[in-house]
Amino acid sequence: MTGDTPGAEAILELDDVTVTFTAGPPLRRIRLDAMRHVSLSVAKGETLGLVGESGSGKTTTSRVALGLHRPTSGAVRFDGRPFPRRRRELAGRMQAVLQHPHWSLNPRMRVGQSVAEPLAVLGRPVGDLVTEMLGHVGLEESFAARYPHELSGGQRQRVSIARALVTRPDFIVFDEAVSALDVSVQVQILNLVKDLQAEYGFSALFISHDLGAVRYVADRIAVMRSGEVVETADTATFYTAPAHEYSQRLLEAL
Amino acid sequence: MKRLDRLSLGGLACLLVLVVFALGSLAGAGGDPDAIVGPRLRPPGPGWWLGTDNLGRSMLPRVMEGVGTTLLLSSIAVLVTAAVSATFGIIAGYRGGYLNELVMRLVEVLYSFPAIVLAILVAAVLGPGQVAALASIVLATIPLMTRLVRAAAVAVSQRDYVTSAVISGARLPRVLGRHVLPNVAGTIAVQGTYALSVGIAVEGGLSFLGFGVQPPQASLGVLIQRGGTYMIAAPWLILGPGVVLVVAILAINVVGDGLRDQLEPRETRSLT
Amino acid sequence: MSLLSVRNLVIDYAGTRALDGADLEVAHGEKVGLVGESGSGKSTLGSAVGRLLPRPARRGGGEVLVAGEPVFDLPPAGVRRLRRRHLGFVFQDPIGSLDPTMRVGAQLRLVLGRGADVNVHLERVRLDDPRVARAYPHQLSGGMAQRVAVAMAMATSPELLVADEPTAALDSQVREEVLNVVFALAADAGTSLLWLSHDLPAVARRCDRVAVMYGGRVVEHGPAREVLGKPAHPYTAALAGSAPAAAAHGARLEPVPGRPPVLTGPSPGCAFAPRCALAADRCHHERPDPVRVRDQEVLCHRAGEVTA
Amino acid sequence: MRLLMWWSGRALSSAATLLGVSVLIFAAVRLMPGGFAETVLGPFATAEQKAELATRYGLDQPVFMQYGHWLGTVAGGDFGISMISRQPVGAELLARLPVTAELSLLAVAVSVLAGVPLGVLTAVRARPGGGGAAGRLLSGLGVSVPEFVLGSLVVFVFSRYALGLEVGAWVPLTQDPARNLATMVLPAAVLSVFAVSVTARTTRDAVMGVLVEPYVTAAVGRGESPWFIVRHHILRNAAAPVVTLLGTITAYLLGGALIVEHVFNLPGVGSYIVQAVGRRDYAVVQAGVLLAAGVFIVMNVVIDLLVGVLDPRLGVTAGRRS
Amino acid sequence: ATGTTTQPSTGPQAEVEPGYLAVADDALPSGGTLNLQVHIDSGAATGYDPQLADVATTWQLLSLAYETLVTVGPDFSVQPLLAEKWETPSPTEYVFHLREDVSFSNGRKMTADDVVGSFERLLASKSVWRGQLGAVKSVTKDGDHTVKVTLKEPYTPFLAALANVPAAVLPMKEINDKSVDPATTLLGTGPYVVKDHRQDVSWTFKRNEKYWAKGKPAADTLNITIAPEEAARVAALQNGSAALATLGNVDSAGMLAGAGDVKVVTQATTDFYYLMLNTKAPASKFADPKVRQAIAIALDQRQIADIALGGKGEPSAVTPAGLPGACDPAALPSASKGIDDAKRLLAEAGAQNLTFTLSIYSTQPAPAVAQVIQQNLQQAGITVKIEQMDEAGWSGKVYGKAPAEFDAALSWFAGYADPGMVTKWWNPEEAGFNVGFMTPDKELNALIDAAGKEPAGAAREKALAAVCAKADADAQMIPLVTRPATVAFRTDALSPSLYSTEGYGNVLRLVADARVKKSQ
Ligand SMILES: Nc1ncnc2c1ncn2[C@@H]1O[C@H](COP(=O)(O)OP(=O)(O)OP(=O)(O)O)[C@@H](O)[C@H]1O
Ligand SMILES: Nc1ncnc2c1ncn2[C@@H]1O[C@H](COP(=O)(O)OP(=O)(O)OP(=O)(O)O)[C@@H](O)[C@H]1O
Ligand SMILES: [Mg+2]
Ligand SMILES: [Mg+2]
Repeated sequence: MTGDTPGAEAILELDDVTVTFTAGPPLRRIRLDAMRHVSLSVAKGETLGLVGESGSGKTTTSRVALGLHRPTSGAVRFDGRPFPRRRRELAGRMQAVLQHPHWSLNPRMRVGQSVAEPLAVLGRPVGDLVTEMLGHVGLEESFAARYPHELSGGQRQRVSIARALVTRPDFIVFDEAVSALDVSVQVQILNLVKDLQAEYGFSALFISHDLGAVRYVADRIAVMRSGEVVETADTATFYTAPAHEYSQRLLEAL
Repeated sequence: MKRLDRLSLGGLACLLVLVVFALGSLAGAGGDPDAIVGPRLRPPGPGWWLGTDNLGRSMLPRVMEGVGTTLLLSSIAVLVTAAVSATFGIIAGYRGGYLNELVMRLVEVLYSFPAIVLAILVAAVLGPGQVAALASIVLATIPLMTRLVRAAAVAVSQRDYVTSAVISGARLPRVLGRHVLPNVAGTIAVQGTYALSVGIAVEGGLSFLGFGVQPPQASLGVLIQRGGTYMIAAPWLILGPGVVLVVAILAINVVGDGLRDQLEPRETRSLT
Repeated sequence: MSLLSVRNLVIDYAGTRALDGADLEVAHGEKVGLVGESGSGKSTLGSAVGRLLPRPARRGGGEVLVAGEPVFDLPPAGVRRLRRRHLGFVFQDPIGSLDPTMRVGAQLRLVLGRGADVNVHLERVRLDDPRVARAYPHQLSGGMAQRVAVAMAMATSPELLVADEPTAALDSQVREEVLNVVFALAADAGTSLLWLSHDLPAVARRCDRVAVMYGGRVVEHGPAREVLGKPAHPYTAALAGSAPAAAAHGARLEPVPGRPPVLTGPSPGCAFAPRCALAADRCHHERPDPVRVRDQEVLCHRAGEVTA
Repeated sequence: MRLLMWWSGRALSSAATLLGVSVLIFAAVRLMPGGFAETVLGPFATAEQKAELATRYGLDQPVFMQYGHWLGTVAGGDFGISMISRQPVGAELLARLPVTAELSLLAVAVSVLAGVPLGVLTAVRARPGGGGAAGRLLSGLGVSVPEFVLGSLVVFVFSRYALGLEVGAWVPLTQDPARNLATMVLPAAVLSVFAVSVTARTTRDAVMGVLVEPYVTAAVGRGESPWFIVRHHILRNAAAPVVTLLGTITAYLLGGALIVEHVFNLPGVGSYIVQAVGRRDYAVVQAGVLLAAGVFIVMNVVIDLLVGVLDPRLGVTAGRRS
Repeated sequence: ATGTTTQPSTGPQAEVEPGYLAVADDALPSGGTLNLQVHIDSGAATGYDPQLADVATTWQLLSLAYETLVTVGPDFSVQPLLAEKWETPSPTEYVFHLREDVSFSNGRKMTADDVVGSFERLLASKSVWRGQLGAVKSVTKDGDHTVKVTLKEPYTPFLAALANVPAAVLPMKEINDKSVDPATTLLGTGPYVVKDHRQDVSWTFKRNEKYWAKGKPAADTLNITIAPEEAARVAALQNGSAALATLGNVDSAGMLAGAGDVKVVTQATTDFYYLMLNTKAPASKFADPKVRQAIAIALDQRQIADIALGGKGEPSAVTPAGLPGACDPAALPSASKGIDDAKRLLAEAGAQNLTFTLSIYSTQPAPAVAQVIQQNLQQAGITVKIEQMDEAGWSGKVYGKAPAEFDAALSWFAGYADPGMVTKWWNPEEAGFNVGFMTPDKELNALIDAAGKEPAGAAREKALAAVCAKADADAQMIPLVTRPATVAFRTDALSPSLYSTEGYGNVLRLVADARVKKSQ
């Protein structure tokens, strides 16, 4: 099954993308398809939820979407154009909140510096934005002066969300961004994502194995299994009438 | 900012005293280190507070000059090493691929030379003197530091904050300078102190084998080497510079440890 | 006499107060859920039970009694004996909790003693594949590794098992399996369970009692269904209303407003007061004492007025 | 099969390294000022004598030809002829190797036997913030005393006062093992002081890294005793960096052995190389350095294998995580 | 030269007998093993051919196995060795009567053919020693035990030159039939034969059972250990693993003070340090003789001896101090001048701010000598930069190129056994090794040749004094101070014989007499 192209203009399109990893010593490399003929698109202002079991290729998909990894075959278009040669041209337009809360922040930078970094990259003035962003994600102003090791896991992830949102990007990838958070913060963050999305209209690729969280934020949902997208559907449709047998099993566990 | 612990502060104080000592020598305090001022091999006394050497020179200005020479030489060498190793180690570690392979192969070649043989060859090729000593220390300390910096850089490069910075559009210098470098800085600092002691040892070893700094200039290595042959007849010749050398290396190491603990705050856990 | 009794426990890290006078009782055979926002002090309390706190932690007051013995006042050998006899721990990172250089079988044998039948213990956690015993931890999936960790913790049939978010790092599908194993084993052995979790629905389903933590204190404590169904503390009420899985599609959940507190010393009043809709003047200045509301024990000046 | 591939990869990179070393040493030796002729023949030598010597050792040919020829003979196991002793270099190296090997092995043994327990102890006892002032000073002291100072001191003291151990009277191992050992203990001890310190430090770091691992907390939670945890969980997990360090230490010891051999007048490879450098005995310097590099490379391959065995996650033969 | 000495010289070493620092006790039984340690092995591409040997360490080693027709006594008198006696029918003729009971260590009797053959081989060789023998016209045998040497012109140092190892009698029969290669095999008439050798590790000699002198050598076995590091030799002496060792540090006596049974003696030698000023380099700073003379004046030989050599050396002129007939260094023209004269000469030469580099090797006490030179010359406003190298680098720099590239360099000559011998090296055309940095001075060469022909006596001393004065004014190679040799031995293990002054750098000259008290 391939992804449908919604009527709205797409910010991100993956077109028949395959990613093959080779590993191991020369002459005896192991080939492994982390993504197999994946086609997906994220419309402007839309949140696409990506669910699937561990190792199904979700993170690989996000890396391809962020232009961090060149697909073995297939095409990726951001805002209608292939990825530019120099990442710099996209600076501030896409951001990510990544999986590992422990390593998501530079331990040598104060929280404030980390949050301000995407602005600094763009050469934009920082002003009160950092304090404001920290407030948005539920952290006191005083946290700006802290180092990551002085934070709890949940606090850390909130900081990286603040960092991702600070440039008001067009497109954000959340890779298991809320999995490590406690429920009340999850809701805060999910609400925040929704609010900011309503306010600034960014698009998002929301990766999680938590179907509850995905349902809460996603407009559409794609299900991955061993490198392939097995189903793509509107959230409402998906949760009421999943088409694929694997999706049905997933929903049962919820 | 956390403060250094008390032991490290003590070490820092020792180093400061030594630096003042060395600067004093530059300012002429203690007298001319090369002048023959009295009878040969006299024990400490007025006019020569640390005794006289086998040429009747006062040991006090010589030790002062020696501290300066040795500290300056090894510090410059270690700074060069740190700069070179950090550059190559970080780029190789971050970029990987053929560049990494090339750097690592070169490093391994250097690594395979016993340090002192390398130093002797360098001294022989360049002709003995400060430049040769410097180059020897640099070549002797580069391999290990580059290796460790690279290993640390590989680990750091895979961290999410580096990826996040790349996604934010940060250019290579920023990614390497703000994210990779500070996170391998602990490794560099610790290795730097280690290299500093190796540097002082290499300088001493070179002098010991006759390739060190040129007479009449004093370095701790030269003084200890000469002093060693007068261990019984004139123990003050080795005592002064020896104590200073040990104190210097010890202080450097203690400060390095403290620095590492500060740069890499680690939680400790008791087993009970 | 209860098996575990934490009384007015205060734990400080350098500059941060993690526990600010926490009280908790766990009776024999009881399954207790410990919930609360991140940073509320769950892990600190869980570790304090076995005196497993990291080095910078200092006890500022209070005590922990396990089977009547004061954990913090025992000599090291005494604590070890206590842990061996009465306590078991399961942590969040399943693979990290196993020694990476030792085969699973060997690790189990180390715990069980020579000659013990490793496979029996593996079967008890539903790991029937004989290859598991010969595998290294990194060759296992997270769910399998966590079940091995459970087997090791339960090997000595402890009286109290402290499980600190044992499933947080696992897929939703695997979570259930692991929890099933934990609860089944605990039930078989008559082990009391202190389960630290974020997953309120699961806690409500599986636990007898639940303790809600906030700002380093247990602010509400009582039968699970009561506490989560009819909260007596404003914070519990807010927490219970904010699980995404509970929301219908399109509905907006209201999280607890404001930010969790960061304490540096004792909280002058109720730590929740700044975020509490019901907060009165004295809530800010006067530390609440436990009050009984229905079956719950609650730390709130206005406990009676909460309606979920 | 996987192992085979690993070996062929290692063999290739080792060969590349050795080749690099050979180029470097060949170039370095030829760049040294003070020609072989003045050195080997003395100031009175005539131009004819110098030319004749150059022809005899092929030193009149273009440098790259010399290099090619040398590489060819070395590959065939022939390390050339010493200009000084006019004996085959290979045989002399082989005769001297046991001395250096014994010295280094003893030193490695001492550093492991002393350094590892010291490191473990200081790590387990460490206070927050690095702590263990005594341990830090002690291990700092070890790296502070250069072996030429310590060596000279030991040589002096032990020769002056009858303390039961001989210096300056080396006896071949094959001739009298007991006396040989008695004469080797002191040089090995001097050589190992630095290594002990570095080993202790590395061990301390590695152990402290392991101490915060969840499985250690889990073991503490099971009520295991500290000694039990150290023995069963910490030692092996902390071993990889320590074993890796042994590679570095070997390289270091080869260099240190040179000075110690010099000070204690032991007929090892190190003193051979120093003397050969002093006399521009090209073949000897080249062969000596190549040998040292070879030993070092082999040592590192062994260490890689060992680390793989110690930590199955890194092992050559370990399966991929799925 | 000028300057004040900071410490009086310690004076000559105490002698036990005139000319001897130690005399072996004949009452002790012979036999036993003698353990020696020296700092360096002889190693040269030319191997062990005595005729090609040109450094003292090799002479010392080869003297254990080879012997010459004559030898030198403690007072530098020439004494019989393989020649029982000799006559000089005319100043150009020498007739040697060989001992009849002499055999090579392979058992073959030495004949006049060996002596003649050795002479001819030496004269045909590239040996530096050819020049020291003077102009030999012919060598003939007169029966089995008589050999006659005819010179082209009188040459006074002839017998002294014959007393050194390059003039040793070789087994010519074996060499000619190629059964023995003297480059690799030591086969002579000397007291010892080689049993074992490991380059740079050790030599083992055992007594030559065929040795002609009855009761010699006293010790059965000679172990010579090579120990480059002084501390190792000191250690070996202290713990008794060596009975005798050569030491490099002039203060070794202090180092070994209190080490009960070790006796340290300083053997005076005719070897002396000298300073080379390169006049051949393009734009040489020393082209003007006034500059060189100024340096010679500013040098304070007494201070060099007292400080750099701890009072163990003596100022020397071109003729080594200590040899009978040598000129008095205090009488040299430069010795009577002062710093102001030196400054004036420099000013005249327009070289007030003279700066130059002094190339030395790192072996002690060369660096000490160089540093005292540096201090001396500073008095005259001359700045000396010291460049210290290993010996190979140094000899490459000094001897490697012609014209040589160094400014100034420090080295020492072996002084030999006759005051006229070493003066030959002041003629670069004859010496060869210094053509690269020394400009020949015709007058000086003529004076040297004249002194060589002058028979011993007052006239010769006058001729030598003229050489000394001329060389002092020329000042391309400036003699400094004699080079003492320090020897230490264990009195409980050994009773050695040692000359007070040695001419050929041979500490082991009398080792065949040494009695071993106990074997380790
Ligand atoms: N750099 C790589 N080299 C080789 N294989 C890789 C690499 N990165 C990912 N893989 C493999 O590709 C597959 C997909 O991995 P991916 O990380 O995309 O899964 P995921 O769905 O994000 O899993 P999780 O939920 O555990 O994060 C896995 O089998 C993984 O082992
Ligand atoms: N090692 C430490 N050093 C300093 N402060 C710490 C440390 N560990 C925890 N804290 C602080 O103590 C408080 C309680 O932390 P704890 O880990 O007990 O919370 P938790 O309820 O387990 O949170 P989570 O749900 O995120 O695991 C937090 O404010 C945290 O920042
Ligand atoms: Mg993933
Ligand atoms: Mg926790």
